[in-house]
Amino acid sequence: MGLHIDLEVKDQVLCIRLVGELDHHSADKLRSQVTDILDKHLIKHILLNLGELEFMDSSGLGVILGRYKEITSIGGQMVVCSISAPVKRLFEMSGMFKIIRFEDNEATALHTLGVA
Amino acid sequence: MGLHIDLEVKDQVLCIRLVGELDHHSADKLRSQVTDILDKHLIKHILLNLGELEFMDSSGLGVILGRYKEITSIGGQMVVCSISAPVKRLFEMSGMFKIIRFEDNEATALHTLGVA
Amino acid sequence: MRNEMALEFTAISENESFARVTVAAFVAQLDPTMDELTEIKTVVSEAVTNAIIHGYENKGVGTVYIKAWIEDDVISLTIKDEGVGIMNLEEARQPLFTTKPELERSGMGFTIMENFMDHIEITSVPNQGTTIYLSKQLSKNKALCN
Amino acid sequence: MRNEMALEFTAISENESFARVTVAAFVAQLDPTMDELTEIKTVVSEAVTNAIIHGYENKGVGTVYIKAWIEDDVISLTIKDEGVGIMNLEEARQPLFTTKPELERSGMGFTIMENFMDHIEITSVPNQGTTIYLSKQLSKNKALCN
Ligand SMILES: Nc1ncnc2c1ncn2[C@@H]1O[C@H](COP(=O)(O)OP(=O)(O)O)[C@@H](O)[C@H]1O
Ligand SMILES: Nc1ncnc2c1ncn2[C@@H]1O[C@H](COP(=O)(O)OP(=O)(O)O)[C@@H](O)[C@H]1O
Repeated sequence: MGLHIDLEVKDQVLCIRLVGELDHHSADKLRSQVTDILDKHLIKHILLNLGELEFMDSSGLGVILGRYKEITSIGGQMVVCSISAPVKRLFEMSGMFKIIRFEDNEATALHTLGVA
Repeated sequence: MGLHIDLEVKDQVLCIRLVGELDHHSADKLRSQVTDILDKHLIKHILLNLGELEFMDSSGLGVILGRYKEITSIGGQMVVCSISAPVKRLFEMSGMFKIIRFEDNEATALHTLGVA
Repeated sequence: MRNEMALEFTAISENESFARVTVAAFVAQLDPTMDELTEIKTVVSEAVTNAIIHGYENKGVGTVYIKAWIEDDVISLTIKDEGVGIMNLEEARQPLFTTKPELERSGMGFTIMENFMDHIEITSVPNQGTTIYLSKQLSKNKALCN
Repeated sequence: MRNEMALEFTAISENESFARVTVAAFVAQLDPTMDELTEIKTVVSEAVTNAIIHGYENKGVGTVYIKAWIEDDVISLTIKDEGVGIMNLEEARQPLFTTKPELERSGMGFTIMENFMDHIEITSVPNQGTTIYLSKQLSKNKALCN
């Protein structure tokens, strides 16, 4: 199965759409691909769409938190959207709802980041 | 996953439609359900539709051959239809094409058995 | 009916998903709900990942051992490594505690295991390894259409 | 990269599909074609079923042992039981030969294993058990879109 990572830049917002399974094995790939784009492009915010994510564990929490820190350290925001019930439970358990903003869908999320 | 067995009697033809996986574990269930119907109903022929069968091994060949013998021993025929490429290879390997009649789909198969 | 299995594999991250799928396929015969299956896959993922990155320090050598057995509607699991062991168990179990922040670990592994399973027991001996025992009673009132 | 796993489980028919799924999940990392995956699942099913019904005579006791390892694009497997063993190996390997026609066995198990894999070696000692060694080179020219 593995993880498929779809990356798109829209008006300085990096949209990350994850399909498949985010675990320790696939987290490395996600981190390096995102960090690479942040280095090369002018990115202000990150939108993370988890609508097609079928599995996630605490390694997923770690890599998401890592990207959250990366983008906030340069003054940006991270918004997560379309999360499934099981993934939601992990976010709740770890208190990530307190620091990361969640939106129902990508359109709303993009809107809050100033993309038309 | 397991095996789902759909049984329907049409004009003295027993239509068996298999969904899922036919192995040694599920073959028992197939044998007992079919034998049960042959005992209780007036059945002349058997139509076996394998269109939704996702896995089969040699235990499947055995139980199919067993039903073939059962129906031919009472003067009937067995027709098999809608087989996938992997299942076809098993039939070829075991020479079952020489004794059992195959048809592309259920309509044609029923037609050859005299059902309108 | 009692049924049991034992699985062992090389401690490399490629096997994390393999371990989840295997335990899930074994548990499938108890006809678990989707939620129960997700919980079991998640805790297997947590314990196996810990064995690989903490126990064997991500060196790509060593073996991870899983045992699983079912009896009535209870699934029991042990996940074992012969790695470095855990120095301070109480500290390790704290939510958000991790000794490897540089690897972007969240420190939530044990908290998730505790939350998703009914019982957890951790046995660890420094330089000898760690064994996690987990068990969970599955719900009995399944969908009638099964 | 070399990767290996070992699996053992109670010799009951419920575990036939579990064994197939587990080996398939292990082989998945070699990115096999659908046909290759079907072939491997089928041979595992044949050998495991034989261990359960012939080796352990369907008594529901005993353990089936599987080992699998991959190196380059070759998958190797052993499936072992500690059951009754095979009296006459040459006869057993004949297509359509079976000692259990009353169980509606087709006698095609070994023929399928030989056809679907590159190598097969059968070692059997009466009253001590049977080990089937199988190996297969997977194709390298995969779909480019992977
Ligand atoms: N199998 C293990 N071997 C050695 N140390 C371990 C093992 N499992 C967990 N630990 C220790 O316990 C800590 C907490 O584990 P956990 O809650 O899973 O969080 P994380 O894996 O994110 O660090 C780890 O950081 C590590 O120090
Ligand atoms: N693991 C085993 N232990 C003992 N006997 C076996 C084993 N596997 C195969 N055999 C013997 O070899 C014969 C042929 O096996 P196979 O070709 O798989 O056909 P089938 O399982 O349909 O009988 C079996 O009927 C049995 O007598």
